[in-house]
Amino acid sequence: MKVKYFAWVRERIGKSEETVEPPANVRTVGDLMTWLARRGETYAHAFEKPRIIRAAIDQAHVKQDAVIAGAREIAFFPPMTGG
Amino acid sequence: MKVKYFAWVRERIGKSEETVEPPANVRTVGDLMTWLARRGETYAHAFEKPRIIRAAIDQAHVKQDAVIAGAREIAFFPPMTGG
Amino acid sequence: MTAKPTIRIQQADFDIAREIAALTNGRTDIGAVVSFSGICRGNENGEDIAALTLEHYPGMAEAEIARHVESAMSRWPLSGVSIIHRVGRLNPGENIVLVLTASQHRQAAFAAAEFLMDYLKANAPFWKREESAAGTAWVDARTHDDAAVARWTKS
Amino acid sequence: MTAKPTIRIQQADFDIAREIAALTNGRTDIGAVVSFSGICRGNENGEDIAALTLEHYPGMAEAEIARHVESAMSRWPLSGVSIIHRVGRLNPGENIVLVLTASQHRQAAFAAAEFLMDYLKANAPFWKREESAAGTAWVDARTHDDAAVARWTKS
Repeated sequence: MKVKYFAWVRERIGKSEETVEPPANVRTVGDLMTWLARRGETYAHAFEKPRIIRAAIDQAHVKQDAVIAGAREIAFFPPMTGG
Repeated sequence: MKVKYFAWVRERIGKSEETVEPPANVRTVGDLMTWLARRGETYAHAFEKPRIIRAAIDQAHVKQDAVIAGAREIAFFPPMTGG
Repeated sequence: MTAKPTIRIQQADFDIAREIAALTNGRTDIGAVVSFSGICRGNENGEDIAALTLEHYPGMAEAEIARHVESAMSRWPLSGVSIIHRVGRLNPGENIVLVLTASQHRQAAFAAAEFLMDYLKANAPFWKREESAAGTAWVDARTHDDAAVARWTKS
Repeated sequence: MTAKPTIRIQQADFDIAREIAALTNGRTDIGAVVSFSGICRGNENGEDIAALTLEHYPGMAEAEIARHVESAMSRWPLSGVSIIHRVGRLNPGENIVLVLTASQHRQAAFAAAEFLMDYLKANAPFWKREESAAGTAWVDARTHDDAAVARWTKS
């Protein structure tokens, strides 16, 4: 599945998107953040406070317990500051 | 004192302003309407429902019991419909 | 910083972009500008309107608007306010009134613009006369305009 | 009649007068147009801001805005809505966002514009980064923006 990062999540990880293949036990958005955080220092930094990170599955806001099965695109970003 | 009329009050009376000298027993805005209403048919028509007529003394909204002594300009008009 | 309010009563149309520019140009302390334009509708309660004629009480109209602008400025932290009210004969689709409010933050700009429109409708000495196929008739004041004003005295 | 909403995300500035004209020209059923412009301030919490850079999530940003516009149209009788959100680097005094709402009556136009701004602030995937003498920093979300959204779910 494709994973996208925005704002300081993107800056900390150092890339704006990538394709990942998490194992089957990574079921939810929260699981995916925990799994991504173990990919290295930059990821650990980006996800050090997972509760403040927002997520979207296929461009719709979701909570951290949302199931990721079937998702084409999952995005992680800080709280929004538009408008 | 000068009296001004606006909108359908003006149209019914047939003039936009005039100078009047009511007797001393005409103390309030309400008294003045009653007194004006006796000046003729057009006035009687304009003031036939005095409770819906609004008034201003020297360009400030007043109630019908406002005292007219000292007023330079008194205006009568229907409820406002601007904006 | 609060700029001196602009209050104009005129027959001519207004240019919203120019009025906003006059309020904001050269300033970097304004975060929000709200504009309200009231427009002459071509149909009222199912009846086609050919034109609207607006009459006002010169002198008092400007004074009432200025009084309400001062009141808005004392309630909300506003950077500037402009109000332009047209008078004379207006066709459907033409502008009637413009209220512009500027502030650092959006809530103040929105609240002040609504407050000013509610007060203008209920208290500013303007009167509308409609022309339709049935002839000309003075527009009746709507009781819900008085209700709209009443909500500002509760807060 | 409700015109198809205009939703644009662009680097270029917008022209409020042109956007209002696009919404109202040739129509005589609109009685009220409310515009909200959000502007880049030169000072935030006492610190001078040199510029703001806006990042967005292409695709989702447009979809979120469209979803909120639909929601506004189902809540209020709107004649039209236009929303333009700029992205990229903006200097103090420059426009950031435009929300335009048109309706027969002013209450609907005001309420819908406020609703749309509250939702844009809290839910549309845009992020601001500020440049100041201290360097660059991502703007923190403000908790009162979430509170502003919450009021619309009570009514």
